[in-house]
Amino acid sequence: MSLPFDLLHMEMVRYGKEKEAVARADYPKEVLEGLDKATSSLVYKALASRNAETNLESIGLRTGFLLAERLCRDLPRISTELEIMKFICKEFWISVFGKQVDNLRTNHQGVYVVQDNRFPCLTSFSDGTQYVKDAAIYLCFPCGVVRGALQALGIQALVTPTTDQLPSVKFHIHIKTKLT
Amino acid sequence: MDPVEPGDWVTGRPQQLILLTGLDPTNRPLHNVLLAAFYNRTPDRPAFKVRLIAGDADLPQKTKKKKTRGILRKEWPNKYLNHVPALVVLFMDLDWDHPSWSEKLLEASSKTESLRNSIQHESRLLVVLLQEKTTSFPSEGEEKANEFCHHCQMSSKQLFVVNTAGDLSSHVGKLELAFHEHAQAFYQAKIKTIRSRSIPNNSPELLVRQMFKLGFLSELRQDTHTALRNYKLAYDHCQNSQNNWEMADYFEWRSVAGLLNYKICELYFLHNTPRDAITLMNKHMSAFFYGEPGNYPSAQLAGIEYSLWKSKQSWQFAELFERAVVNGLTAVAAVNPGTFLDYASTHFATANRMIRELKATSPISASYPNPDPLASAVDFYGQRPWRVGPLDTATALHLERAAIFALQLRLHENHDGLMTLLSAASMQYKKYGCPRLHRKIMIESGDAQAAAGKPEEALKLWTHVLREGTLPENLRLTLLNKALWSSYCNVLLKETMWSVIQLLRVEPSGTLDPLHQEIFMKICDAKTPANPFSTQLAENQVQHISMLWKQKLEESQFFTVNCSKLSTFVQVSACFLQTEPVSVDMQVPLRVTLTLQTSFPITFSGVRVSAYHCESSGRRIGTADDQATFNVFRSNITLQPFTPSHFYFAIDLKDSASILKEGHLVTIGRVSLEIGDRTQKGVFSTFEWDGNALGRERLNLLDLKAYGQQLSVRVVNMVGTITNIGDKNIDCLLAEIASAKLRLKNETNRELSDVRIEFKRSEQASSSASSVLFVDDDNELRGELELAVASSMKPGDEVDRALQFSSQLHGSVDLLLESAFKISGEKEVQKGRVALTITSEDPFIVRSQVLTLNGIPVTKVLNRSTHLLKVDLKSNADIEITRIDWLLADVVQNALSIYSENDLPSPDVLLKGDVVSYCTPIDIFSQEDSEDEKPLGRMVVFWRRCGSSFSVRSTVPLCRTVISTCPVSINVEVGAKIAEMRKPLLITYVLLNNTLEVIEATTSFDLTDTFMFSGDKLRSVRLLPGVPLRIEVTVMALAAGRLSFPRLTIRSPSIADSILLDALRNLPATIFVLPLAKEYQS
Amino acid sequence: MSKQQKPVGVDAKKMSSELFALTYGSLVAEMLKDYEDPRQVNLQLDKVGFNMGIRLADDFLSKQAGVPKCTDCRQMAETLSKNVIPAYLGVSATVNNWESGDREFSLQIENNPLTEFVEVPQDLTSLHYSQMIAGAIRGGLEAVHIKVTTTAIETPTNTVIKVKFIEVLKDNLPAGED
Amino acid sequence: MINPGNGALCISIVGKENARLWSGLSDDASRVVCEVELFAHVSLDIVDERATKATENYLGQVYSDHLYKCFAYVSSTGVKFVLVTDSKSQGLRDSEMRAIFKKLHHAYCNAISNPFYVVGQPIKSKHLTEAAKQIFAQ
Repeated sequence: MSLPFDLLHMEMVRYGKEKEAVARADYPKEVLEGLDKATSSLVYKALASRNAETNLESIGLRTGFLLAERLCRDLPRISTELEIMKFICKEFWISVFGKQVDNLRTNHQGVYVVQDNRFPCLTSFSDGTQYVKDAAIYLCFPCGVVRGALQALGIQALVTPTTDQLPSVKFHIHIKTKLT
Repeated sequence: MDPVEPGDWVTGRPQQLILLTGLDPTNRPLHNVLLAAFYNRTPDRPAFKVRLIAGDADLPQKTKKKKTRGILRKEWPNKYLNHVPALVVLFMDLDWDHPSWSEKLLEASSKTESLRNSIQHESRLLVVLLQEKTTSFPSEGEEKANEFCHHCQMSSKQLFVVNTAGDLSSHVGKLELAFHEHAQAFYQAKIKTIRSRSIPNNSPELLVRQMFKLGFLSELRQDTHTALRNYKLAYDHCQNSQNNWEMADYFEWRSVAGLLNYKICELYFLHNTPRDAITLMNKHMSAFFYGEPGNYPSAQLAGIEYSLWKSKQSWQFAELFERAVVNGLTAVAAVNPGTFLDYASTHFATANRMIRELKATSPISASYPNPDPLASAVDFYGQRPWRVGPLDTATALHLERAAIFALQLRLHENHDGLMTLLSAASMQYKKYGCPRLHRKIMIESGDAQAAAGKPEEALKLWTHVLREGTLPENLRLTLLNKALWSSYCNVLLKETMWSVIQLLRVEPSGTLDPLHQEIFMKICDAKTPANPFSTQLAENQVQHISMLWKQKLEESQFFTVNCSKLSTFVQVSACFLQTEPVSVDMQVPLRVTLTLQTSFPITFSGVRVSAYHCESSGRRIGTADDQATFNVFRSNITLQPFTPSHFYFAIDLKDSASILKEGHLVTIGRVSLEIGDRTQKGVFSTFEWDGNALGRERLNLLDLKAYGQQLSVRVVNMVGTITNIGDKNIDCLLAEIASAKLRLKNETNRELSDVRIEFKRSEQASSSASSVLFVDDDNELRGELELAVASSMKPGDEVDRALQFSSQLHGSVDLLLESAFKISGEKEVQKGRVALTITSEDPFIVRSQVLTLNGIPVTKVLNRSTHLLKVDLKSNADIEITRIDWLLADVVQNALSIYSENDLPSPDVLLKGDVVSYCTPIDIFSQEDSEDEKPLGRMVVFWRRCGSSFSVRSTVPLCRTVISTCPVSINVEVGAKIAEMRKPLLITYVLLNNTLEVIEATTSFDLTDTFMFSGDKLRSVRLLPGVPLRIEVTVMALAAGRLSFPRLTIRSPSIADSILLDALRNLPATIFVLPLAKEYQS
Repeated sequence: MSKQQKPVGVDAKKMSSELFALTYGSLVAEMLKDYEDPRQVNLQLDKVGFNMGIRLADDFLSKQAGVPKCTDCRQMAETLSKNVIPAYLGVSATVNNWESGDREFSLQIENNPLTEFVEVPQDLTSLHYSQMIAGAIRGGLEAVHIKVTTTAIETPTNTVIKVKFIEVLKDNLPAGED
Repeated sequence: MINPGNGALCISIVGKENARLWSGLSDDASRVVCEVELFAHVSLDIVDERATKATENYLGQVYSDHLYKCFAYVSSTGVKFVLVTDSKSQGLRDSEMRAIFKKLHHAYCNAISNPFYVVGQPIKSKHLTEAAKQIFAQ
């Protein structure tokens, strides 16, 4: 990924965090009219539930969706689940993250594990275990991207990242439904 | 007029006709059996049609046909199927040795003679003799047979002899084969003669006729391929001659072409080449469906005739197709019988339309002409009844005019016919899974119904299609307009509204048809809308309709439109504003968002939200659909175009707390907008959106904003919970009794009683959690805990509770404590969770090592000798050490233990980072002389945090060390308690041989000038196993102070010097010598 | 995975610029969901740009040692249009509309990659879609102690960044975003 | 109606779950808007049937009746493109059709990339209108 992109990504994360902070402040006052205390506290939670992670993921979701559409436009037909996963791991990964994934494993029951030993979004952190917690939020956007791409190709999936040693990441892709 | 029915003959394969005679089934059982055998046809046997005739009388006679022009006689195929036999078979009972043989011969010859005379069309004559006995001599039979043939003037080929004694069926089989051969020959001959006929100046009619006949005869010959070829030729002739047809003959030509096409397709299917059939049909359509209808007998009639014919063509093909499918052909969505039924219905509809128009434009006043010009039977396919027989022009013209009248009078729209076609088509489309095509048919059916004057039926169909959605926009609009038109003209209030509210929906940029707005507004305030369709209706109709509207709107009207699946003038979405489960005593806030999708503001008398309560499965509880558990209502709302307006409601669960159970769902089931006043006279309309519609409004596939879509909330009995706002992460020292200050807050909105905190090992997520022990109220350490926190807590109350614990494992541990409490006034105990993280580290770091008595650290110690053990404790916190105990391994004997088994005189106080050392001398005594590491044992440290009263007993391991064997151990005894200057001092070196062999050794003293010395300076000794050898020397110190101890060296050939050196290392390095004692003598 | 490094029919360079454009687009869309008011979104975009600008300035200076120190606005405009914008946006810009004695000018960015797919609806005319670029320029210049104000305006044909010089900052530290 | 050129009458793009995304009509179609649209619509039945077995995105001619022909293309992402031509015009070669659909797909991608477009809803985009205009003009 290019420097401008990395900076943009950082900014998105910053924006997401700030938004989350203010989200609580800007919910419509009339909501609370005639509500008892317990209830309004729940509303409060609900309205704040748009946190940074969701925010980043949904940005990624759209981006991934569109990129996938563009990419497979110039490729031969992709239909089977496996073809789709291959596409994600090769062409898609390369064009988004500038490299192929390092490993793809599956249990043949709709669970895939994509491993990237040097994930571009994390290279700004120093390697090792020290910053794993801080790095987490930098994986929301990529997750969204992957999920969006899958959705474009008709797969509803849950994408969760795990990382215990920067900058390597495992994306667990849990396929829910293949929509037709 | 109506397309020509080919006749029954087309159905079923043509079969060869064979006439039998001379059999008498009634009186002769044998004959009966025989006949039965012939009659019952099975597919595996030649395709015969067998008929019994009495005699020559029944044979068909040549008929004089009148000379009229035409292409194909309708009757011609029947001629060969039912009248002209291929064979006539005469049966006779005649044995060779018949007593009256010659009479029989005469009889036979006469019979054959008469038959031969009456047979026309070269049908063949065969004779079968039925015999009871066999002749012993075949030669005799031979003879007789010849004689018989000779008499009856026939070749022996025509004579067959059947022995009735034998197996009849086998005979029948043989006979049939023979018959078949003859029959083939017969048709072959026919074909030859027909082919040989010359055709004057190749008139297409005759050519076509000839080819058709050839085709049909080939079929009779069971030679379908030749038949196909001929039919095709005929068909091509038709097609090629198309341009020279006279208009008057269009109908006839088309009828013939149609018939041929049908036969060809039929054969294609028969030959299992459906593709060819379909291609041909498509060719047929493109070749014959786009010609000029012509203007005979009149332009309109011709047009109608033509469409009906097309329809028929398609329908017939569909029939063939379907038959093939029944016989195992597989069709696809793109091409299936439905496709052609679809075409058929389209053309049929056109015909109906034309008829309607014709009737409208030129109504006939005249009565039906007499005599009926359509009465006379026709000979040819597609021949006009009024053109039968030769006529002079005048009569012809007159007849023609009459015929046109007659036809027009007979004509009528055939709605049922159309509906049958449509429903047939729709069934096919259903079968091949074509929802959209099916929908198309439904639209067309709707049109048909409307045309048939059944607007309700039509509306049903149209609305159904519209509900399905995803129709192309323009189509959708046209359909809606149709619906509006038909419901308006039939004064159907609700349906009119149904259509209009959809038509009201426009894009922000789009323009609204003022007409629709007008209808909507007028109806809302119960005024008769001006007729929007007056242009399309007769004046009186317009008045009539508006009159009906007036009447309708005079009495008050109630109706409800379900908008769930429609895109209407309002876009509705609703959701609960929270994700958490709710308790029965709470209000649940929800939001309804209404966006007006039309370009003028609308005021509604109210918006109502109905919520239902369902089982966790989502199944509704309660009977009637309209029985909402909760209803919230807001009156008089005005919506502005294209601007979403939010309405917030709160559902108070208390209202029906009684029926809500744990785990139930409360679901927003319906939002309805109301116009008008229920209580007042006038129009009261309700527009409803049900649950799925409310959720479905979100069309953005990529929206993650979860809470926006919450249509139901789960009910739990829990009313908030107890939370810990005090310490959550506690650092402590391993094994110490640490304490966490919990501050428990009542987050519920109820008063709680009997609040306790519990810790159950079984409940823990992390296994290490069980390594934590708790101090209970009687200062006991326990693995599980139950602490009373407060007897009662008001909402928002906070209670502090110290939780004392001790962690037995270092690292961090997550604890899940359970809060248990009762809601005052309720029985069952509520539970909550309180999480706690404990991080514990060692109180001190231990380092231990072994030293020689001279205080030099050693990596290995010498067996059977004395050392020092030194332990350093570096503390990690401010602690006091109150006591230490040595738990030494058995290789070690604690020479003397300093403060064993009792406290230090005063506790050693260590600040964080301080180090304290404890030492003890040890005698190593190991039985086996192995060179491997031995643990030296453990040390117990009693300590406590400064200021804390609980002291902790920690046991720490001591170092391990290698114990090296020592063949000779050397100790020293000093003669006096105190060494004094210039006083003799006896020093005894004790050498002990630890081995089992005698050791030769030499000992020597290196003299120093600090000591005077008496004894053997150099001496060789023999050390016997286990026997101590004492070497005594006397020395006298010449100086005072700390002098280096007189050193003995020992050498032995049998022991390495290094080992002996180690042994010597245990001797004291120095000795302190007191100065002269004079002073205190005096 | 397979040996082949470049997959068929994928132009990595093009994609990465698309990735940027699409991501930015999604971000804008998200912001519009968060704030109904486009002007709020402009502010956010400007902030995003500013922060990026500060970093990009360092990067630029570290790479492009050859670029002369700016002494006047014209030079600054020159550097921006000829070096900076091409370096990070991949397209060049033209300088024009000098005003108020060389203290104001516009940068015309032809076929701005950010707006390649963008079709701004009528009701959002007050949104400055490319405000991030403007912000970046502001941030970048502030990093070298030049204070300016910038706005991005979309014209049917191209994107115009209006730059107005304010002052040269005295303090040595680049001002962080408040 | 004998039509010069490719006789293209109607283009329509249909998304997953048959959401109507976009459709455009040529001037020649103005008189028969509903018929053409309906034909395009029903053709989707056959497209669905074909798409399941398709090995290539371009499906070729999927459906025809005495008035219209329908060609179709299904993207790997399940977006269906159909093009209705009038049946009497001399048809296009598959290669040309492929080109047309590529062009459409390209335009479609650009159209949905518009950040103000809400995925899944009907599209309004100059990219598509222009692409369609060119195709109809051919």
